[in-house]
Amino acid sequence: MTAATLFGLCAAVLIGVGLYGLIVNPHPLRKILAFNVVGSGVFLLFGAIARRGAAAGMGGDPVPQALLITGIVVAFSATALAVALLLRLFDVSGSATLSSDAPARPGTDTDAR
Amino acid sequence: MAEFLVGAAVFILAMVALGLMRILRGPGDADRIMAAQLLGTGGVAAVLLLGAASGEAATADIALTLALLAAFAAFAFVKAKLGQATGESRPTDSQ
Amino acid sequence: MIEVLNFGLAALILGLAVWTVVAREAPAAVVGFIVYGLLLTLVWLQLQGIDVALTEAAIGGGLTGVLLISAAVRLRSTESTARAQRPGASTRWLAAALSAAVTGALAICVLALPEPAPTLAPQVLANIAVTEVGNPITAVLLAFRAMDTLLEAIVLLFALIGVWSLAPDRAWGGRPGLLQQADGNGMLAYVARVLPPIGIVAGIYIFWIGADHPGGKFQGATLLAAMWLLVMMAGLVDAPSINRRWLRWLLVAGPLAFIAVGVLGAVTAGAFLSYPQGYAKTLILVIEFALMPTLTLVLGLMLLGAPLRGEAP
Amino acid sequence: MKLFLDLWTLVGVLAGAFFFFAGTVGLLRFPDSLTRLHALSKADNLGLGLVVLGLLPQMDSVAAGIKLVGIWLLVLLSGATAAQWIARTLRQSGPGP
Repeated sequence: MTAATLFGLCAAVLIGVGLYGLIVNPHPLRKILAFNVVGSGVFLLFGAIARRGAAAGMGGDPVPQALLITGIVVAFSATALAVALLLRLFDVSGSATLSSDAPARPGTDTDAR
Repeated sequence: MAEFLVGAAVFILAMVALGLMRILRGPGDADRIMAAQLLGTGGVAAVLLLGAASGEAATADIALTLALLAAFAAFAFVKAKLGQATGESRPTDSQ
Repeated sequence: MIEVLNFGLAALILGLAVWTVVAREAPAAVVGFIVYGLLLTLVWLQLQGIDVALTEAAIGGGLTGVLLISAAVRLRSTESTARAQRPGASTRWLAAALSAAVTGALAICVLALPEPAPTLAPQVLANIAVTEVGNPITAVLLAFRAMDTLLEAIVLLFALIGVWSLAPDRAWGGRPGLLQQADGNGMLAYVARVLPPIGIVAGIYIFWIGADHPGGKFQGATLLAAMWLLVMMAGLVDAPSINRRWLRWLLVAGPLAFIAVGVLGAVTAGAFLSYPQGYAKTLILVIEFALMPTLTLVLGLMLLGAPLRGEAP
Repeated sequence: MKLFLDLWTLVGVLAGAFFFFAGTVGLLRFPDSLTRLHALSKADNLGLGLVVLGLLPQMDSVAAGIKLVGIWLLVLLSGATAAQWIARTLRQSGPGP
């Protein structure tokens, strides 16, 4: 088995594992983590395809590799935004849950009142 | 020689991966961070060995990046932990 | 021996992904994820993507780890309530079945990929001479697909504005993050004095060699941002207030320069973001130099989070 | 000369690998967090140091060798600081089992 096929299959499993975690874990931070696992699986799949495109003396197709770099940086910025949202939710409500009937801690923030 | 260097990288990675049992067992977060730290160092060694085996000079830059950022997670963890222990409150909560 | 290495790496990252998903406590899961990012760097190396490996080492292992571990420690108290909301067995089985189906479909796609694989490498090789840069990845990022990179820089800026907009009203325009007391023990302050000079040189070096060798502005900017964060973590400098004019100008300088070069191309070479003959490398360098401080500031400020402290000292 | 340099690499890398082995055993087998921290620092300092020392003759240029040593020094610096910091949190919460 070539490295590209091996890591391509590995990426397929990573996407599945991440998807499962995204659905099953109720805590938002764990959902962010699971989403990142899905994301890295997608990147890895793309990377395996890039590796198969090795030609002209290059180890892989440079176009998908360049897009991967863009993708990794954008994924980081999305994660940072999600974490900031979550921390803000925690500051305002004292809890970090996505369910609407959870007990909230009232009046902890000047804006929330 | 290349075969030996790759073999050494595999051995070191296998060793530090065994150390990951500490992530499973804990008991504390500090022990888990230690396991990550060990794997970070092992990762730097593995990158250097693989780079020497393939003759690709640019791998040294990857090792350099890893080395510079290796301890950042540990710093952030301790900082957050100490901040919590000393009761450092977020200003939003204190007003 | 290479096969052993590849199979071992695949098994390890799969195990760590499962751990990240099933671990009981969030900090334990995050540590698993940090190690996972580190091992992905080695995977990229095995897939011959040295530039990608460098990005993963800087962002996947470094910055994301810092971001998530701080959040996990801070949110520790919320975990028990979340655990009580864990969905029932039927939902879990359904989720597992769905995930398995997705994995199966993707695996079939991987095994059915066309042979020979389609590739753009020969086209890149044929046209790289025009751009005068030696690293094909840089050529793709800043010449052949420059539009993507421009939009990426703007997305980063929007994400930062999104983070800032989460500030409470009275802290708007203030300093992001918590006040860091100066480190009483002195050890972190010591590292924060010794490491940044080396890290800054390394960051600029990786930025500079990006034209001809693996490296570039994203990886270099990440290192610079990390050094800035270290100095702030040690309490040696405070985060800047977000209403500072110099800060805002630097944040938009990169994308603005990029757009200006694009418009220049529209005037002189007939299409937005095309470079006039003979000036390709110069213009690529102009864009890279303008983007560098922007990226450094955006990455660093995004980690700090929303402004929490008012303007007053 | 080539044989001697390769032998040097062999010995250095093997010795380094041994310290990684020792660090792992310590991390897994030592009874409490502080002793485990001790085992960890051995891998940081000696394991990587010996691997770097062993790899030096395989480098093409002096600059590449200097970079290698620089990487080791960086890991030494940040590893030592991280270890000291982790020890601080441990001390605050009392040594665990």
